Amino acid sequence: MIKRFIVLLFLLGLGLVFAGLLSGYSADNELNLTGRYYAEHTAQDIGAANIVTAIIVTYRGLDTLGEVTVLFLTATIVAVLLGRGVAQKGKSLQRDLPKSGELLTTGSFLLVPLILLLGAYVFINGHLTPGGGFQGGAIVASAILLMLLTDPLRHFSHRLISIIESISGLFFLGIGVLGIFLAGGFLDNRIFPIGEFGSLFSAGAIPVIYSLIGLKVGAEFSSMLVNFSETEGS
Amino acid sequence: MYDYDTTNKQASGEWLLDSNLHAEKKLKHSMRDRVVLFATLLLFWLMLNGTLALDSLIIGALVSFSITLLFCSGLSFFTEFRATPQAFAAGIFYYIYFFKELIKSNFKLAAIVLNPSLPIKPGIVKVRTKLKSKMGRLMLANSITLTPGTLTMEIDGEWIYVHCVTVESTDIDEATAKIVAGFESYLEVMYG
Amino acid sequence: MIDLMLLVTIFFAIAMIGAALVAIRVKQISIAMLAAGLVSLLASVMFLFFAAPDVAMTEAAIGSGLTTFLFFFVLGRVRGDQRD
Amino acid sequence: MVYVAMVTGFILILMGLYGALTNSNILRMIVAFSVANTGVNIVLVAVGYIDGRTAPILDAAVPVAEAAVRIIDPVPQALVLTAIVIGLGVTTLMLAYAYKLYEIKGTLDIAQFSELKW
Amino acid sequence: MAETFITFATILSGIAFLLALGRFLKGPSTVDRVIAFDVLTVISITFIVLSALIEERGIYLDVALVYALLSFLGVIAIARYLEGRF
Amino acid sequence: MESAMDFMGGFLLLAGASFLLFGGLGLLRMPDLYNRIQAGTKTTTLGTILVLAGAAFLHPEWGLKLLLIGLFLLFTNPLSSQVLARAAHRGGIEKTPETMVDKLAEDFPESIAKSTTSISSSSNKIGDKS
Repeated sequence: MIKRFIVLLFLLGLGLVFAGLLSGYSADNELNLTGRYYAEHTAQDIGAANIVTAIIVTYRGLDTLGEVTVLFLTATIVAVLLGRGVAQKGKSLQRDLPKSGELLTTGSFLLVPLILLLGAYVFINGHLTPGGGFQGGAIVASAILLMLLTDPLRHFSHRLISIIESISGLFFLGIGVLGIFLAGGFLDNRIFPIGEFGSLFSAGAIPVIYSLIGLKVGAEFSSMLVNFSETEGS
Repeated sequence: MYDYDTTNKQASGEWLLDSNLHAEKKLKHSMRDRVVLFATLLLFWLMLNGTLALDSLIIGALVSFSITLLFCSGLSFFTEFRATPQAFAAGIFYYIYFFKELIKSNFKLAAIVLNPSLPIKPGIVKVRTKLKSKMGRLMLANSITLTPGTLTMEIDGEWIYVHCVTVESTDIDEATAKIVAGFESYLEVMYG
Repeated sequence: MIDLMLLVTIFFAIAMIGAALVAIRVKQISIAMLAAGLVSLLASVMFLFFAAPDVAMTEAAIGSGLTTFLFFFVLGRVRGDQRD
Repeated sequence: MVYVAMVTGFILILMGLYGALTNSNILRMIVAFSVANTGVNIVLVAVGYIDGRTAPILDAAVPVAEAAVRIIDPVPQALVLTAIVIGLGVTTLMLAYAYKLYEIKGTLDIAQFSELKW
Repeated sequence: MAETFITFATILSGIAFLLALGRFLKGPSTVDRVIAFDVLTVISITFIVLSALIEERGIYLDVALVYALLSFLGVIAIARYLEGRF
Repeated sequence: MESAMDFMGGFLLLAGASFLLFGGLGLLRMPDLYNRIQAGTKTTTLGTILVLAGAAFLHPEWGLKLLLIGLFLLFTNPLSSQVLARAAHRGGIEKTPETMVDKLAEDFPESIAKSTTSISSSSNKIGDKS
């Protein structure tokens, strides 16, 4: 009981802080300096129609690199935690599971290519429409999830997943380093020409970088899902 | 008899290891499937982009090709479609019939819901289907789910188990004529 | 038109608080997980009302499938002696 | 509209923290944590919103010349996008640890883990 | 004229949303809540399309596309849990 | 011409929204789970497709994307309902006493008995946990 009282007291204090924040807050009527700079200069400097994409990939490109690294570390830790050990590696999974019905099997074979296509559309068009590498990666991982839900014993090649992940990560870094030599700095997108505003091949290297991020994030999420699914029930 | 187990075998990729006589035939068939899958994916890509520009066409072909390569056992809407004029005509009539039934089912359901006494008589009945192709069976099941007062619960071989809001007859043949026959006549021409 | 958006936003806010209440207080743990998924779903639509389609798409792609699967997977594995 | 979202977000944070602090089941704590996570994201998105403006994506509806007076602040959106993806990573990691703890200890009740208590 | 129609459609969908939410809060079993969740997802697609109409931005439809293709994954995951297949 | 398109689109929007309303009502009124699934899946599918058609009338340039949304919906929504109904039947959710016949349980009695899930619990209170 005393614990619950302390928790309530703490939350009351936090609620008072929030109330103070709210009463002192007045909504802006126009953009602040940073936002105004991005709004006015993105179209000429970067050439991307989606300003959020421009911020994530170019203006704050280093943060994105860090984020992808954090995800990579998470995937690795999950693999280490839930890994099946060296001795059992060759053995296939033996679990007694009810069959999934014919409807789900056929439906998932129909829908998985479409989900993959939607994921590719989302990350290739990241500079024109909402979406981008992170969303596209999550959608690609969802396709893997649908396959796992249909057939839990399906075997995915860990090697292929890690190869896709490392290659896209290396190319991401390589394009970043190329920016130092060919353009203004690390991860500068102007190593390719900024094409016509609003077309598919525009905004310099942004579509390439975002596609690589999409593949990498998709591979990382897929590796987490596959590792979870392959653990043996106790 | 329809071999129910093939679907699950195929799902786990075991049939690739089978060295029976059907292997060659399957491979040939699957080549056509892949081309059809590639074409469908390209069509969907163009619909997503809403443009016929050359750059989006090239990228779309690249993406569709790699998906076809990675996930070769995928199905598409036209995988087992018989490319004959009758089949296309049947497809158009099928969709007209389907939307008619969908609207009818909604009005029926609305009448039931708005009726204060809630006149329902639910039950699960068993009906028979003649369709063999996977896509045809999936579309039949979906159509049954979306039409008046019926919900597919399970397909097992040639039997379909259907939950009805108002059961009209429990006899297999009579229920088949009432629930399945309308769609099956079109789908049989389209997919076989 | 602005009033309409305000109305819908207030409505979604109430629905979200209700779903969060279910997530915190309900007895069965599976229902709590489902309610957390519902909070994420409603938040995604609300992000769209606040003119953030990128964020809405992220939340939709991640919250609908992946998070639900992970929660229910772990719950299904530990179900043996989990009674609340 | 902004105030509605902010109040909702703060209430969600408080409820999530309450759930995370008072429950003794680890899975319930993770659920409550994800609710609080959503609340934080809503507050952050609401900070960037300006009444009567539209999404920061330039196309036929929002020409480049008018961008500065038509769009909302894009910076909080970029932040929240990152936060959601990292949130999934954190949730996955917590669930993996919870599962491993259950395998070793056979329980998820946090009162049973007494090794580090004083 | 179109604005009036959109307003009324939004209000009607809001009432439908409220009814489905009522089923979600009421229960009684887990599966009832799951079906309410499914219906709420589909009604959310309607809300997304309506908000695209109100703001007159076609790009919002991409979110609806993601919803239409991915929202059933959660339901299938829960169905697998209910069958005891994990 | 313009106003005719507007009127048609608005009418379709309203029709779709009212079907959604019927769906919600059915979800609340139906006596057992399977009937609720029926009420939920049919009305929401048609309602959403009508709303999409109405939007296509109001903004013809969005047509292709709206068509894709409708097509995806037409395949995913029944699929999830079927899978859920099957899982509920295997989990042993009881049917309303008015149910006349259950051929599925007669033909596959073992699949229901094998399930270990206890999902038919009826605690619906949002109460404090013990």
